[in-house]
Amino acid sequence: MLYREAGQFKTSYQADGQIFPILQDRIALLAMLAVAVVAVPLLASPYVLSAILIPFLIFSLAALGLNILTGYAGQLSLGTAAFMAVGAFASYNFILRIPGLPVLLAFVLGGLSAALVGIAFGLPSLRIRGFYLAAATLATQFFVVWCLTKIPYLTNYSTSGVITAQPIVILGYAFDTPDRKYLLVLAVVAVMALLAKNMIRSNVGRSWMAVRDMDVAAEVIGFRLMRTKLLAFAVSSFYCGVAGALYAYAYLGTVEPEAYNLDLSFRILFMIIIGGVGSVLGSFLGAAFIVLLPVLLNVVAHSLALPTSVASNLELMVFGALIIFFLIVEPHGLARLWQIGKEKLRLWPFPH
Amino acid sequence: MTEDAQMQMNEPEAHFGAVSTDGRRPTGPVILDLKNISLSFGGVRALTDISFDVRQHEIRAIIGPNGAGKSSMLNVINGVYRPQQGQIAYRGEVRKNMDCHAAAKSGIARTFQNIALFKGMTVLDNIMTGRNLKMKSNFLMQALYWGPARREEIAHRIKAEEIIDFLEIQAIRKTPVGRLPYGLQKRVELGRALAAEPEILLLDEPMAGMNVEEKQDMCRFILDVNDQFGTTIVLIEHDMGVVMDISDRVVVLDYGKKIGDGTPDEVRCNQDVINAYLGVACA
Amino acid sequence: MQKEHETFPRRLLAHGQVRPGKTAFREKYLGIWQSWNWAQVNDEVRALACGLAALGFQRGMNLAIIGDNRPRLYWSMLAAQCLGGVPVPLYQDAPAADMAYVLENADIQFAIVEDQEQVDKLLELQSLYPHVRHIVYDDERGMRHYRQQGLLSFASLQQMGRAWDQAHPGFFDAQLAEGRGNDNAIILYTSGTTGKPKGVCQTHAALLAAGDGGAGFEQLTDKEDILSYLPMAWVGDCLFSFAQAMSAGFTVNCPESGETVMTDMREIGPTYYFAPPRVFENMLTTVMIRMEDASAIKRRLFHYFMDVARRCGAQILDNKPVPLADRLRYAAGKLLVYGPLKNVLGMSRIRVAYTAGAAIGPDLFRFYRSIGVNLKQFYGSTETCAYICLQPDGQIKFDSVGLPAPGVEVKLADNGEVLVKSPTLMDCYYKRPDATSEAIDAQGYFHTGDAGLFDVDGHLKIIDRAADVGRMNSGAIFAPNYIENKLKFFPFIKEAVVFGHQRDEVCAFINIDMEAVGNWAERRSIAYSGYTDLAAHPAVYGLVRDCIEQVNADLAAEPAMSDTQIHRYLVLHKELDPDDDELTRTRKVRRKFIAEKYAVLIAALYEGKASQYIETQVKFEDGRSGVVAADLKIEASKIYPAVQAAA
Amino acid sequence: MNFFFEVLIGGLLSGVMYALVAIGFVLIYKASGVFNFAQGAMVYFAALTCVGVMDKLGVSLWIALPITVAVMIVLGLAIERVVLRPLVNQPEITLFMATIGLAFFIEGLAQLMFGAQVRKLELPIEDVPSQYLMDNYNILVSQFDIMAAAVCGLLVTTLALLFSKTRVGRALRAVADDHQAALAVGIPLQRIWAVLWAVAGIVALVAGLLWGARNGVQFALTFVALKALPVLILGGFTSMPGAIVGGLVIGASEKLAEVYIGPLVGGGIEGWFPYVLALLFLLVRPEGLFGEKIIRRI
Repeated sequence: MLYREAGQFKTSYQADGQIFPILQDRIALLAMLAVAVVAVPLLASPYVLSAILIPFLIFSLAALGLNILTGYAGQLSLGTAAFMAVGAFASYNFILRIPGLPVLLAFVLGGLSAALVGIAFGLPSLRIRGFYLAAATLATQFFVVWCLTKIPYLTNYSTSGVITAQPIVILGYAFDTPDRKYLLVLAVVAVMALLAKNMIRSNVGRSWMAVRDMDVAAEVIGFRLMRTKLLAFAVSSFYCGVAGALYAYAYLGTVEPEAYNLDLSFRILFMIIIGGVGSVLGSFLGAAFIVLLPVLLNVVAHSLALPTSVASNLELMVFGALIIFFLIVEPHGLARLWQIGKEKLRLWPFPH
Repeated sequence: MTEDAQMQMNEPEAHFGAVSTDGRRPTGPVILDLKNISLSFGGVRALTDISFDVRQHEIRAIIGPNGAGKSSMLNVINGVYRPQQGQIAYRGEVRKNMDCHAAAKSGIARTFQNIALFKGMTVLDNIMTGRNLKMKSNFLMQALYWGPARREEIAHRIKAEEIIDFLEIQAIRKTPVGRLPYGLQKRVELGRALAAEPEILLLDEPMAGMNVEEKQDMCRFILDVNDQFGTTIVLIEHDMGVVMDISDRVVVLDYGKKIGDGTPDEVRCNQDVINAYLGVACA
Repeated sequence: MQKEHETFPRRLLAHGQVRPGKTAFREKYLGIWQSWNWAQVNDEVRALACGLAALGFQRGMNLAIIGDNRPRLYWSMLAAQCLGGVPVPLYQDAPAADMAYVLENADIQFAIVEDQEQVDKLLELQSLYPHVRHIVYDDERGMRHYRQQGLLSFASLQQMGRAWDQAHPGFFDAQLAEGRGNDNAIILYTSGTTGKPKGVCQTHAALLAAGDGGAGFEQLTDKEDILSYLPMAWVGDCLFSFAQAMSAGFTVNCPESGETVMTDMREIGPTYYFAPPRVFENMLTTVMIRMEDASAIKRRLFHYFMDVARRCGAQILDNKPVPLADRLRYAAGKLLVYGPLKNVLGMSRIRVAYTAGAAIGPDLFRFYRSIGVNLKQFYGSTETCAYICLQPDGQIKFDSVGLPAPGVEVKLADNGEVLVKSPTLMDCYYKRPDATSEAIDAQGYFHTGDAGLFDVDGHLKIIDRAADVGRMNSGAIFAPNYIENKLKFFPFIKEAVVFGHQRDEVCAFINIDMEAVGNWAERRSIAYSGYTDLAAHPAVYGLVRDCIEQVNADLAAEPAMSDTQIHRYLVLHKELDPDDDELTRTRKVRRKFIAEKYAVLIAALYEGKASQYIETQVKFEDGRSGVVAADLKIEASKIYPAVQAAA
Repeated sequence: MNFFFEVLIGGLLSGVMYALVAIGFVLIYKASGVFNFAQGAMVYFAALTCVGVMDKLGVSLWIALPITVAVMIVLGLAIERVVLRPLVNQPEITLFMATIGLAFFIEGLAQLMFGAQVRKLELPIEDVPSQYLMDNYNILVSQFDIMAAAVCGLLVTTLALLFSKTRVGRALRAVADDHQAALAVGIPLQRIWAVLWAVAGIVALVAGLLWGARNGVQFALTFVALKALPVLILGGFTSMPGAIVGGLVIGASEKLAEVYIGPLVGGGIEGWFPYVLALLFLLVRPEGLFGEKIIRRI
């Protein structure tokens, strides 16, 4: 309805292949970015920033990572939190042990470490698929958390097993307040989302989707299954690793390995199911949904004066029911709903 | 053309020569030579001691009743299955341990009996996947979508567009293939195989399940591919009319054994073939 | 520059100097809109012209152009003109046999064609008409094996031309300078409902006068975009995509293929648009069909705002006073319905849209105007460069074709025939002095063959072909087209042929619109197996009866026409088809041919039979032929008493 | 050496309990292709319901038991109706994810009804070393474990009889072999599934009681499902004997590893060791011990 596409013709492949080919979409995105960069830090309270927006962005990044693996490359993973943990603890150790290492570089190294772990645990994917693979990723989950608890070196011999993330200082500028942290996370997430989108619209992305949709055919036309799957594991784990590092540095501050438990893995899986499997946008929508839902339920429970135990159990039930609901009603999640809505707007007043 | 016109055609005033009706390229030397191929799955024999060859630029058909081992034969050629016995010489070289990736790399492309398109992707993206072996830039460059990676993507897009133009599927280039009718999906799958610019194209029942008009179109495309790009084509097809029309030579399989090989006319009159498959004697 | 030296090549040169970087042509090819600016077009045309010269194309020769709308074919027209030759565009979907006459008549030695299909047609004719010496083809697909002499690809022609240009410096400019305004610029063959087609020779001066006149009338600038998808051999495309484009220097956009015209239209979003009523009608039909599937809320919204638009849309477009409440409603409708609708149809950016070539239904016309598309009618013919009458902004009437265009003099003959004197008048019919003198009288008036009348505001109203106008036995005027058009305005009726000349009653053949009626039937779960089956269905007859009775009621309200109400009718068992010679290529009814072919049916209608069996030969698209047979039902319809004119 | 046997037998017996959970998985997977991640949650739900009923109504175990059985049957039927039926013909992965959701829901529901605190479940048999074995073979083995093994054996026998002798059982096997064919010969697929989920609920109850009696009825029971996963990988998803053998192998090796390797690396390896074991095994034999070899056609 709001779209006026007539006259938006493309005279080059570059224009035709851009991420947002429709002018109105580009305007909307720029407006959103402007709000996120300028208005939000000015207007949002520290609580909103640090309890909602920062975790939202970090979870979006983790969900994006999982989506690359599960949504695009079709390999189900239940070990997202493990890769996040690797990212976080690796970054911690790099900063700790290499004096003067820039924080952003440490995050990248943390991500790369996660990528290595991802490749190692992705190896079984060459032989096994489906549930068996899901089980293999569960092994990652248990193994990584076990390592982090059992190897004191990794937590710098902290007696409680808890580490305290070092302050984030980039080029002498300290990211110590919620709004600064928010802007840092926003920048990282925006850049990485862009990179992800680029991969997806290039040959790498097509190779992932080809393997997902029909692996035999993918092999026959020349994609190497091993390389494709491992790359998906590596890239996905890298994203999760960076998200894990941000989770520790920009959100929690002090972290224990148990923060990256199976529950977190499931939460991120839920984000992509609800948000949309195989959609970059879906990762964000899903993260927003899962972050906001407890907040909303809390408000409801509060107003009904329910005891917290009841509220937390209700939350479990609502999560569970929502997952089933989405799988039944809209297996492609919020992103598909968004897409349908957009398509309707583009074709308005026609139904199709 | 009327009789009248035909007579006039020979008159010297005509500036144009006769319109060549059979403009096909002449077939070249043997490009693919299969010798004594045997293949079995856990004791079940799928192919038994099969030998035949394929010449450059030719259209070679494989026919036979269901379960004759036709698809297995294609799978052997493009490295999906490895025969227990026999050898395959491709372009004069005996292949060893060829897997399907190596086959793709050496210029063998194929389509599948049950369409094996990537359902979640658009027509254009499906065709682009066919060009993956020709893409050189690494994934980091692709992530940045900058410089050589973008130029490469655009260069291949042009190639993909040429195939879209060739197959006359411009109107659906951005449609997800899952939404297309069967006949168009078959065409897109041909497009994906063509995108690899193959030397040999293996087509597994390219016209199965199509109506007459779609079959005609597909025949035209196959002949055009063969002609325009000089692609050698090996195809499995059940429609005898089509096979006899477009193929240069035909191999007939039955229960994993070769029972006939030759030009369509020879095969049509081969008694074994008639008994096993055609059922009708030739006129 | 002196007026008499004005030619299209000179215009091209001027555009190359005035607006070299401005886009002149776009073509969707390989997925994107490939563009050429005026400087490039100058260069391309020059290479092309020199190539033609190298092949031996000379001043005074004719160049056949056959194919879909492609920039290269438009350039070919210019290239021929540069050398003082005359382009002759042919209908690209005509079978070879139909092309033969034109090739022969226009002494075609050179042809530039789109693709293998057209080459094949020309080669097929080669033995009969061996004077076609050179065929240049644009699309090289499938041409690898053609070894015939004289076949040349477009690219190699241009290459040849560039070499020739180098070897003969000054040749091209000299040729261009030799051009005069009264040289022939183009020959357009009129399809003609009777007899062989006639080649209409238009001079540069005439065609430019039409182009400049139209461009000036609408203040067209080089910022316009037009979508060129109508046959190049039709005067409409010649005027809009060639003459006016060359006059104003705007951009001509060529769609990717026949199937993608609608999507391409949406992408380009033309600012200036021309289509025959049939196209507008198809568009409206699709709109209505698509809206049927919409949710109830959306449908109600749509109908509510369409009512608002009907009430005040046209007035708002014409800047007439409208109550504030309606203005507000219309503004809301613009946001919710009209804007999006125009967007989906690719009409958002349209400043002016024209229709002509046939009568347009009032509902259809009002629909587009009410949603804010400035749709207007004009009147013209091939012989006048489609330039006789235009509807000025703010003076739009659905049943007239507007005021005489600037520089055009229009008068009516005693029998009502429209006579025209204009600078855009053709030079002659090619090699047909007899026909020329028949069409243009001694005073220089062109006899259009249309019967018309002026209304009180001086607007011309066309009622029928002058030749078709007949008389009933009662003496009343019988204008068959007038009645047929009224019938065809109903979406369910695709074609109608009425008979009544020298009869006591009017009877009609009806062709239903397969898409619209098919849809209608589906919604009522009426099963049918094809056109013949559907056409014979009693419910469909009922549908047709309603339409005919409404037309009768309409006719009864017009004093001069009330005697020509339809008494009996039948729904034909097959669609009238140009391939069966029942329609012209421009889909006009070949009245006489039909009357002869279906004489039994006519006899049955007038004999009052209840049904009649008929078998008809038909040609299928692939060239095979077959027989369609049916027992056609004949029905009578209600006749209304004549209404006395109130004033 | 005795110590080794004690560890081995202890491991084997806890393996029996793993097997018990794994059987629940296999039942459902075999017939409907659903990998029921919620099996662990069902175990917890069953145990908690049983304890909860005893608590709230103040009744004995023998009265609470049939009530819980009824609840589990209702739960099974409800799951089939609300979750599975709408998802029929969806990809396996989708069904799997749905059961993750289901697990959350059931856990929430159980705790909402009966609270989340750890409860003791008293079974009529005590978790003390069997005097008989101690005296005769000088091996420490809990009599509780022996009883658990017996119950497990009984359950497996019952199920085996059920499937081979009854009409429903035969239909079930037909369904497991080929859904389409089963539908074609008129087997009511949905009813079969409903029955299966109910049976799986009862199996979960048995497992829940045994595990609950040993470790207390608590949320950690849901992790039993995670233990059962390597069992399934090892034994194959579709094989009942596989589940039992797999359970024994995992149980034994896990305990042995914990005792003999654990101290070397700081202990607590039972969380991941079974997985690594199962994975290594998978790389060699992707279809598991008793699974059917899948030939992928193209």
